[in-house]
Amino acid sequence: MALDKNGIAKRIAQELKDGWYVNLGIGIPTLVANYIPEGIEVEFQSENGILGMGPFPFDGEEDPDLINAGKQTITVRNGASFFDSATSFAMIRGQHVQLTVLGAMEVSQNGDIANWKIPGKMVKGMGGAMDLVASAENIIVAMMHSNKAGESKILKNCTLPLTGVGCVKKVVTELAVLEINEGKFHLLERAPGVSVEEIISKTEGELIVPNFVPEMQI
Amino acid sequence: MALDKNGIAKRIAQELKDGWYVNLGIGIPTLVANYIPEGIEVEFQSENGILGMGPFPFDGEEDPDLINAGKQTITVRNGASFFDSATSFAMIRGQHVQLTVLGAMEVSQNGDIANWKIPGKMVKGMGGAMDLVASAENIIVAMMHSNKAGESKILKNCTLPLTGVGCVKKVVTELAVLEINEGKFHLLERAPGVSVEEIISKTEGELIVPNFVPEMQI
Amino acid sequence: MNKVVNNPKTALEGIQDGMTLMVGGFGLCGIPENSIAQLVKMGVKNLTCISNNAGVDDFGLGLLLQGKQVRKMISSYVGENDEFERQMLSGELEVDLIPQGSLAERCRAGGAGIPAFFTPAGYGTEVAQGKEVRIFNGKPHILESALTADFAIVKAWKGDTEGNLIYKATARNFNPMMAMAGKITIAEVEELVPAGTLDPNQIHTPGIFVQRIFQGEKFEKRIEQRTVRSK
Amino acid sequence: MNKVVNNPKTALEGIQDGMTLMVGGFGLCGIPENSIAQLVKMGVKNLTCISNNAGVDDFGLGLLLQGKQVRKMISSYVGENDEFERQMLSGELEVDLIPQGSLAERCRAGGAGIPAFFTPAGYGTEVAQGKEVRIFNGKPHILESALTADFAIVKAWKGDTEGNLIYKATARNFNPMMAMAGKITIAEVEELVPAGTLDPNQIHTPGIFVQRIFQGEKFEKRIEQRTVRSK
Repeated sequence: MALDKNGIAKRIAQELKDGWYVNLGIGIPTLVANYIPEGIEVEFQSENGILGMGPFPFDGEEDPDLINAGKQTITVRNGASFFDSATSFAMIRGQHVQLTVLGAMEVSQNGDIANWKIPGKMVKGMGGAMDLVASAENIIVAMMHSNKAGESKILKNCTLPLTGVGCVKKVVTELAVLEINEGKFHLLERAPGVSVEEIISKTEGELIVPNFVPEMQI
Repeated sequence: MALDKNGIAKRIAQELKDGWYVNLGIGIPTLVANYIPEGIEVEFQSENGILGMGPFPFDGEEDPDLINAGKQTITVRNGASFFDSATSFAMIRGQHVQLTVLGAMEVSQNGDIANWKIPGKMVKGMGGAMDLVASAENIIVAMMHSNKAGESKILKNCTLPLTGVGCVKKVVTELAVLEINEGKFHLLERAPGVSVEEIISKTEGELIVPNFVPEMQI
Repeated sequence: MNKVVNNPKTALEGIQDGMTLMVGGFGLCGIPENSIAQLVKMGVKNLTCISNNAGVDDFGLGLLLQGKQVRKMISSYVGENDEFERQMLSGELEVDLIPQGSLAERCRAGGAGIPAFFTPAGYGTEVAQGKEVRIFNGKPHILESALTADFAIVKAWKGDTEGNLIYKATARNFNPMMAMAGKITIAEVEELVPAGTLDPNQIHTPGIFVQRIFQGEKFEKRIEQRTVRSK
Repeated sequence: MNKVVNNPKTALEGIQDGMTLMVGGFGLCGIPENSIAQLVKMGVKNLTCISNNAGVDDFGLGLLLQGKQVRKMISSYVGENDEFERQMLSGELEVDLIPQGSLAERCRAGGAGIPAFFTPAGYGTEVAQGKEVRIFNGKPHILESALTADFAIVKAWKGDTEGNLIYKATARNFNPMMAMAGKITIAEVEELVPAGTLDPNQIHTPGIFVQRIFQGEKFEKRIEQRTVRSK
């Protein structure tokens, strides 16, 4: 059965490694923080200027001066720090953040990503996404395999204006875990009960399928 | 009579304007702080990372963590701040410091300055001098008119390796106040009792001398 | 070196039609509320505003948009604002979208006397159009230029009479770099204290970057995305 | 995310002959004394040291020079050191002199992922030799590149177990930028406290830039130019 958003987040959380600093985008990526594996310590960075984000505050304890890049009220953990946005992107551009998780509208087989603009629609801006994708050594995209019209978002070439080129290494969708390597998607895992055929049929980009494709363990 | 070092500093101090942030180099420039005119408030920046330097500490009150760019122990005034050296040079390069006073081995009539290197001698380095001279809108050089061999240091062209080009606006020596303008030195004032003839004879660079050259008022 | 002015009116003197303003804040967090209210009162028009966001319809820079005071926005993200959308689609409002990190760094560069720098952000996208591309360490970068402004308006938590500023939590965001990049920088603070009160070790923005400072009368501090968990 | 190591020996593990080290401090102020002592003990050779100064004959980086452990110094000012002079004049020691502001900014750039930037400092001097020159706003600038290091060794006043650092007074100097630019950054602190003890608002170097931290056993804090006035 295809995963729900929490399932995608849970699967991505398995990629976390002890001691990593992690930047989570808005949407599904935010949910990753709920599924940190036991025994692992990671610290969350938000690009407006905080390291060491904690959970959302209890009702009545919100501080308008303390928000994340999604403008949500948050709290801090012990060991947190605040800094200006230039320093924040120094961390990102300087590759001090070990993992970036973000959503996408389209991903192509050479790792291009489009997630900020749809021609003809109101453009809200790229925010920090272009900085993040251009710099992160390790990017995981959390997204749905197809759009609402049923068209694949896992493509040979992106059709939408790009956010970054050749930067995505891994994609986790409701159906599969894909790795991008040498200009092709590689099917690493399938969601529990999802067939390889379904994944192939919903993937427009070139997909390498090994003989055995394990089910995700989540 | 030619000025002594304190006299040069005193004359330069007359150039200070209320509200200015000022960077003073090592040597004669440091003495300028002793002669701030009445009713004027200026704040001293030191490029290692402090704004709002106060006087030297009383004996026994030195703090090894609190020094100026000359590595001397100092104190702070109310309203002081500490910052890293990148921010310090952001202030300098970004022209937030209104006046820089520094020493020189040679100055040329187009405003070039040489003050860091003598070929054949041990080179100690330029420190912050190249950043200061390249960026300051307002540079006053405090120097002796001639070197120990009696040769003019106020030249047509510098002979020593340069610290910066076309940046010096004003020079105060033991003999005169000179302005640099359109590739020439202009004699503005002479030290009390010093003759225009002496200044002319000791100036190798092209010197414009007006009919009347007032004495410095110090 | 006293930089205190008594009120927003005096603080914003000299801001004129057609000028470029930097305005601190991220979303509605850490924005100079009192100064924005004064800009509305002054009715200055044709402004170019450099600000990471454009407020919401009825708060923050959205108030200037309502009054059609802004000709051009230079931002990284401008969602959550219907009037903005209307003016942009109708062509009344020009919008220059810049990656957030490049925006922050370009402001810092403007304040630090660095006219241009290379960054990988935006390479291969429309942001790179017309910009020089150069490979460093095998990776393409684009050349981005410094941003400065006629006035920068920032908001801090505490400030002293000499213009030294301390921000609170994530309300720091773009304020420090914009304070550096304004030809004239105006700071509004929640608490104005005498020089010597703040620890010199803890100053976020040294007073050299601030020309005018005042204590804001009132701060609404509206929350854009109130998010809580249950006890 | 505990980054505490027990002693300088463990902290400096992995530093090898021929590596590039950044070492914080200005003169003898804010230098990592305990780590330098450990480098002497380790006897690593052929080092390239990026540090604003080179210490004095018998303290600071001068100790490494005494042991002929340094092959190349990258600094802005290297006076006050006879052994340095001797090695430099004899050609044993290579020296790369860089304007102080460019050195600070090049370290920051290295840490911030900015491979190169333009600065006016050094234009028209030998520092500009071989460097690209470009005019901005009518003024010539030279292109300077980022600096990074295999290890950066910095010294702070207080630090917590997650590597967050606070410096004291002008002992801050080059330490924050070097902390950013080290592939591995080692911090020695006067006082090591549990995470949560330091105010998140007052951290000078966020822990993300620090990989290892330890409390120094003893700090001599020698003064180079003791200057006093009489009461």
